[in-house]
Amino acid sequence: MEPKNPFTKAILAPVRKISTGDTLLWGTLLVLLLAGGAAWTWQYIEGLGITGMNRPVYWGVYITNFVFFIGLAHSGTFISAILRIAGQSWRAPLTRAAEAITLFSLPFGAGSIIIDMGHPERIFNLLFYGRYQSPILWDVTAVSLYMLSSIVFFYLSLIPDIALCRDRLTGAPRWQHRMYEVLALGWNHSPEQYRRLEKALDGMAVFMTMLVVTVHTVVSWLFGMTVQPGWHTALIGPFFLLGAILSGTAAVVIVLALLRKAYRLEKVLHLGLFNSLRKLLITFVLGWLYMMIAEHLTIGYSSMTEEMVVLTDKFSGAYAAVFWSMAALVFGVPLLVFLFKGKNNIGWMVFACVLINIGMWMERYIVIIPTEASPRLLTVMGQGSYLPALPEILITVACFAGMALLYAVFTRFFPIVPIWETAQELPGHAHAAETSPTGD
Amino acid sequence: MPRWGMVIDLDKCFACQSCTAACRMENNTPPAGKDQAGMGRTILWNEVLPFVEGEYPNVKATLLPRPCMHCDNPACIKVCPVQATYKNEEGLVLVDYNRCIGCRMCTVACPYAVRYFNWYAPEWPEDLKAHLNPEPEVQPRPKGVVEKCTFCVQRLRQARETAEAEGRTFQATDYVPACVQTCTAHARYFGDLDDPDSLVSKLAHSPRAFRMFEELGTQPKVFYLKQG
Amino acid sequence: MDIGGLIHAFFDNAGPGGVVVLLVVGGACAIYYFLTRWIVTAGKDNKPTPEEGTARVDA
Amino acid sequence: MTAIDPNPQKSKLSRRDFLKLGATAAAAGAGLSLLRPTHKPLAAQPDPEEATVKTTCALCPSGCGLEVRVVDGKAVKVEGNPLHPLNQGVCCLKGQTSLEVLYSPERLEHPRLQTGKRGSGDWKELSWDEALGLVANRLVSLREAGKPHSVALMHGDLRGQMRQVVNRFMRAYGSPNVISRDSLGEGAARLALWLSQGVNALPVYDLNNSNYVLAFGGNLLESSRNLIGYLGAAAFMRRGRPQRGKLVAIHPRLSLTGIKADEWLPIRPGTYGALALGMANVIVNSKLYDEDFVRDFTFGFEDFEDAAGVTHQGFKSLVLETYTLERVAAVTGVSTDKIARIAGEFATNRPAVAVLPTEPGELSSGNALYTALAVHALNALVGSIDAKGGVLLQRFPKLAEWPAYALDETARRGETKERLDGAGTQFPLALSAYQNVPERILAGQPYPLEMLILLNANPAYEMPNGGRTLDALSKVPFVVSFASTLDESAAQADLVLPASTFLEIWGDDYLEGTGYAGVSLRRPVVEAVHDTRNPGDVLLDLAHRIGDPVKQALPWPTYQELITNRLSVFDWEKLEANGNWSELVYFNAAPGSPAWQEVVGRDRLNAPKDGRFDFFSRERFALPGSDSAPSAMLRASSACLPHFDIPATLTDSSADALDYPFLLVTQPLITQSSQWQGIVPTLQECYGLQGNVKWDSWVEIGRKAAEALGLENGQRVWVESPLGRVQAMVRVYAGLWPNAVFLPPGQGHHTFVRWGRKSAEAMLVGANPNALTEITSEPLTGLAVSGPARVRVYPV
Repeated sequence: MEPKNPFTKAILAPVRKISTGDTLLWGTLLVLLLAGGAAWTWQYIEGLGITGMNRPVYWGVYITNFVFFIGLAHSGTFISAILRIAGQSWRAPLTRAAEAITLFSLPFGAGSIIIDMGHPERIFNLLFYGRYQSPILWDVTAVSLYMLSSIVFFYLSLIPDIALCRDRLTGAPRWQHRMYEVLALGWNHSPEQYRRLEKALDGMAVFMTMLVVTVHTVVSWLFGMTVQPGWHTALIGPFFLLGAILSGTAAVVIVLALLRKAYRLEKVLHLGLFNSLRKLLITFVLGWLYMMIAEHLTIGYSSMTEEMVVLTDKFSGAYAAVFWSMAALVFGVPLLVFLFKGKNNIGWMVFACVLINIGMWMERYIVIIPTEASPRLLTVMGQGSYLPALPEILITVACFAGMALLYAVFTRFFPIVPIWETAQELPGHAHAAETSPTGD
Repeated sequence: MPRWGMVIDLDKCFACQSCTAACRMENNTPPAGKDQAGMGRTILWNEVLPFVEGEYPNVKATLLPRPCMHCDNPACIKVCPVQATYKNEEGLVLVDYNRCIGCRMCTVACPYAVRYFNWYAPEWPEDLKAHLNPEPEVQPRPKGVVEKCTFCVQRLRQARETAEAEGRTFQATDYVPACVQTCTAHARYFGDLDDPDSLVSKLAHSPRAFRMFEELGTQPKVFYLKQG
Repeated sequence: MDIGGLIHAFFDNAGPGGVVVLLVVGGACAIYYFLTRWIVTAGKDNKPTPEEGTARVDA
Repeated sequence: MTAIDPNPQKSKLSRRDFLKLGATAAAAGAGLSLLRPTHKPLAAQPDPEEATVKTTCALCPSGCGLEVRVVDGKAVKVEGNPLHPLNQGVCCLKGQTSLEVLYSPERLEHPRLQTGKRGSGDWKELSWDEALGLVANRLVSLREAGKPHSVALMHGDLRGQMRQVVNRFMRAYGSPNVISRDSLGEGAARLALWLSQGVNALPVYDLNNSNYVLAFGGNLLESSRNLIGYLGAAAFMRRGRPQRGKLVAIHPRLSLTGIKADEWLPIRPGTYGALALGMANVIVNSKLYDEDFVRDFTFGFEDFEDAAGVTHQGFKSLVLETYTLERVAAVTGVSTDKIARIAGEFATNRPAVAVLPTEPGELSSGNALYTALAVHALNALVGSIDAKGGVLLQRFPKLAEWPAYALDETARRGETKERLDGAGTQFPLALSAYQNVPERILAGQPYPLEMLILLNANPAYEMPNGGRTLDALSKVPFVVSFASTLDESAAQADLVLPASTFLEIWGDDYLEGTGYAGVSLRRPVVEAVHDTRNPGDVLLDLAHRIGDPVKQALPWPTYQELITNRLSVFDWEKLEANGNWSELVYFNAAPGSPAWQEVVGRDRLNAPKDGRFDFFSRERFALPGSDSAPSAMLRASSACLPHFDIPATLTDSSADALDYPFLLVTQPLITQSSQWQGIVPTLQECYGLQGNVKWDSWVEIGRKAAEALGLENGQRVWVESPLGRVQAMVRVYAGLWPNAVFLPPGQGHHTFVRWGRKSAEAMLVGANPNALTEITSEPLTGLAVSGPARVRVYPV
């Protein structure tokens, strides 16, 4: 007995329909990804010297990417885990789309660290000689656990739908069908399976929520544990976390709009979802603003010498342009859009969310670079400066391209809207889908 | 075991940068070249840092020679994920170049900016390789690892070997780093901070003595004596 | 037993960190494996097998 | 040999403790770390052959003792020789980086002949025999043609016996033209000492015992002769004795000396003389001078009447009448109360000493001699002539006799010829006028030059004069250079005879700068790296090829034998063991004592050797008159006293002042190696300390001026004078006289080697400030006049 969902066909429709457009898109993304791979190979052979990093700016866009992608990854966990715990059942249609962002951005987040290493082949030294006082070990623990848990969380909720694919998409090529068979793990839609699945997911949701807080806090501690001005603040953890959730949620909006458009899922991914997300985003943007003010007011009010150097750099110095456009992109413009234009308007929402994500990338940049450029000892010696070099740009582009590629390919092989979670009735018991898709 | 420490008298230091050059020649740090130097990638373990403040004609300039502080509580060691940087029992903060993964967290964490990253494999024009110090501890480092001042740990070993060969007990005064030996104004002192009779431990407690960023709690073992 | 020394040794030595990472990730792998098995096997007793499932395909 | 142990015993133990106590799983994981080697095993090394060789540095005029560690025939580290009285075991950064000179890939490896047009770069490598045959043939045929005087030798720094070797060579050959670079730099100090103190020597300053040091110029602690000695002494003055001395640096720019001094006194460029005379005014006016000394041991303090019955103004009334505080303050830009305070401090904190700058660019404002006289007069006012804590004089040891030689007819004729540079004729007081050579060559005066030998000399770089030096070089039919690298002048030479570096040769050095007599031995540390030779050996070889009387003057087959012979008066074993020999007997003489005659008046030619320091230079007064224009003013009494004329470039009303608003200041840096600057990477990477500039030139400019011009730190600008323009990077620097800009000297050389991965091969490192300056000569002294040039600054 399958879950009863009136949209099963619509949801399964995009699967397997690989169009010329898809091939072109995948090809383009693949080329970008390979270009990044080539750049990394080049970097591996020559050394990190080919990047724009220097002394004192030892960390550049790779670490920015790391923080950004890990932040982006919080979308999925937030939408499915936190809202699951909170009983927000409207989130059901977008859980998988959101979790997929998590799944596909995490490798590029974690990978950025490896790309940033001077000796990537020594990565296993972390296991052989791991030293737990280092925040990097915390990161490795948290991020790898997070990545693993995300995969499991994602996969568990995918199993029933894989089973559906297995059952329904008999016309698929042999290998693909075989893939469904294997991945479905013999799922047979028994009520007990669904009961246990729900139970497991509920349980994991709590764990994932804890992880999401941990992971981004730990990421921020990479910076916060050093005594460098601008970083050494207890607020850096919550600040990073909130930023992560904001950029993740904004990314969900972008992805949803794209899916809706590209795969004609207007009925399933209805406007109501965007309106709900809009309210969330308004909250997060304001929350982010709060963090921003709390952080900079504390620093600015106390006016400690070395902290002020960094703060001045951001407010009116070399990084003022980036800082203030970041503030406008993350907070100013999006808030106005959400308040006055976003309601019932997906175009404006996407616009604002794109701005937020550009802005959040810049925010990561502006947290990391100015502090490095003005370390305690070298301030009087002249500003450190940093501009990403070609390999860094290529690799950054490749990270985004890779993430998009994985996403695009995934949606052609698996239903991106969870069929069973949005079903009106599940085998064995009625699904509590009060806000089942209505398509207003 | 001695606890090695250094005292630099800023009143006697005339910022001649001989320490900088001696360090390079002793420890085989490669010339960066114009391009890399322009990016701030010069590797000079023992830099003299300029601080120029004030406006003409009331200008205050401080020229601060800065070796590794060999902190008792080093920020770099805390953050190293693989213990590639570690403090030995004589208090020297060292780097295992064969273990370092090149994450540069230590370079970011060190408030004294003493740690240098090998952005490229070190290079010398072929002829110039002749002058490289042959001691095993200072063989040119591979690309992608962090390096820093070691208080010339190879000299410590050499001094011990010499003492052994000469059949006498090794004394703290047998060993000084290259920068101390070459210091043109005899502004640097080196020795055992745990020995209350040593010159360094006396000077380290002089009223003129201070340590850089004492407030950070890193407990540097390099002391400065105030100018004037 | 010197607890402080033990904690110090844990944080301050090369090795334990890697062990923790391995334990955490390995442990999670095991837990997730059993969790997945627990969920999936719920249908194995009296419910149709996967092969049977494929037979009932919606046209 | 053991490697670094990355897992110290202690942490291993504690890890084991942990394992014992901890979970078995932990043990399994940590066990992995024990299995893996923590470092690659080091290649087994056979015991290398190791030696420590003592020698003497030659990278700056000081000549410190070095100890070079040689492993397997390669020099691997340089330290100071602890037994050397000059540096006492320490070593400066130039000495440290001398191995980068020795093994420089920029060095020329064989003699080479320029086969194409000069400057074309078409070189053919020759054997030494061919090359020396070529030179000898030319020398012999010129000599046979009766034109030995048409050969000139321009030299820079020469060490120990080399000065005599060069002089004997040229004299016996028959040429008066040994032209020293002194006129660019220390010539002024030397001349001032001769005209006032009657000794043709450079002053030595006893900073160890001085209580008050007035350093005129920025180079006392950065680039002075005997720099290392002065650094140690300055440190001792502060921290080595109960009473701390005070050091005041007087310079338009806040140099390292200024930064480290107790006080920096910014002054308008080119006006040291006025300030010194203004201070003299204060000291005389307040009767703070050493009255006994001035009365008993000086001449010309009071007005006096000469033998002819003419009344001459003395120093006292000159400074009181002419150098009033207000006037001096207006000229120098130093406030009256500052002048008065510093002068008062100077006169009341004896022993005090006023230090003369000796480096190029410091005194060359067209009033070098009188500025030097004015500064040195301060020393006499406080009785610091050959006194503890004052100015001392260098003593020289007596060495084995030179062999006698007889000049033949050709040589005698040559000796009487006018010098090429006009020293002694065009410039009556000059010993040499290096910078005048190109002009004279171009003018064909006093006779056409047939052959020019460059020894440690690079005139094309030192005084480009808008390309005229190159023109002059190309006008000489045959130019031979002893350059070690293809420097700017060698590139224009016909033949380059590459010199070995000081680490590959035999030689010696006097312990100049210490005051007492002594020599320091230079010996090969390693075998010659390339097919190069000691210029001393080359000259001896040439002497043999030319034959008598040159061979008679220099009979030794090798320079090593020359050195061992000359130094044979010492216990050779000790000399070798210590690297030097010195006689610590003389320190300073009591005024009027027999030794006093050695330090005052010794070298006077026409003035009485009466043991008196001349405020009024009797030597100058007695200068034989001639009909030439300068000598008319020679006898004017004001010309015999220190005085100050405002250099033409300083008058802001000059036509140039509007177009070129800035005065260009330069000052040698400690990170600068005059001969090797282009090729020593480590010096380049320490180059500009205050501005953190490496591998480049920078132009320092005051904040107000920078703001007015809209210039920012790091921006590239042109610095332009009427003579030319150079590019540099802007460094806004607070420590600079407001309308001055500073360009560091020493840069602007080509390197032909790739340094680092991305740097270009064959790049020009920085810019040569000499290219902005018209270098002329002072009419009387032949000293170089090079500034301050007027420049303007604008963005590229």
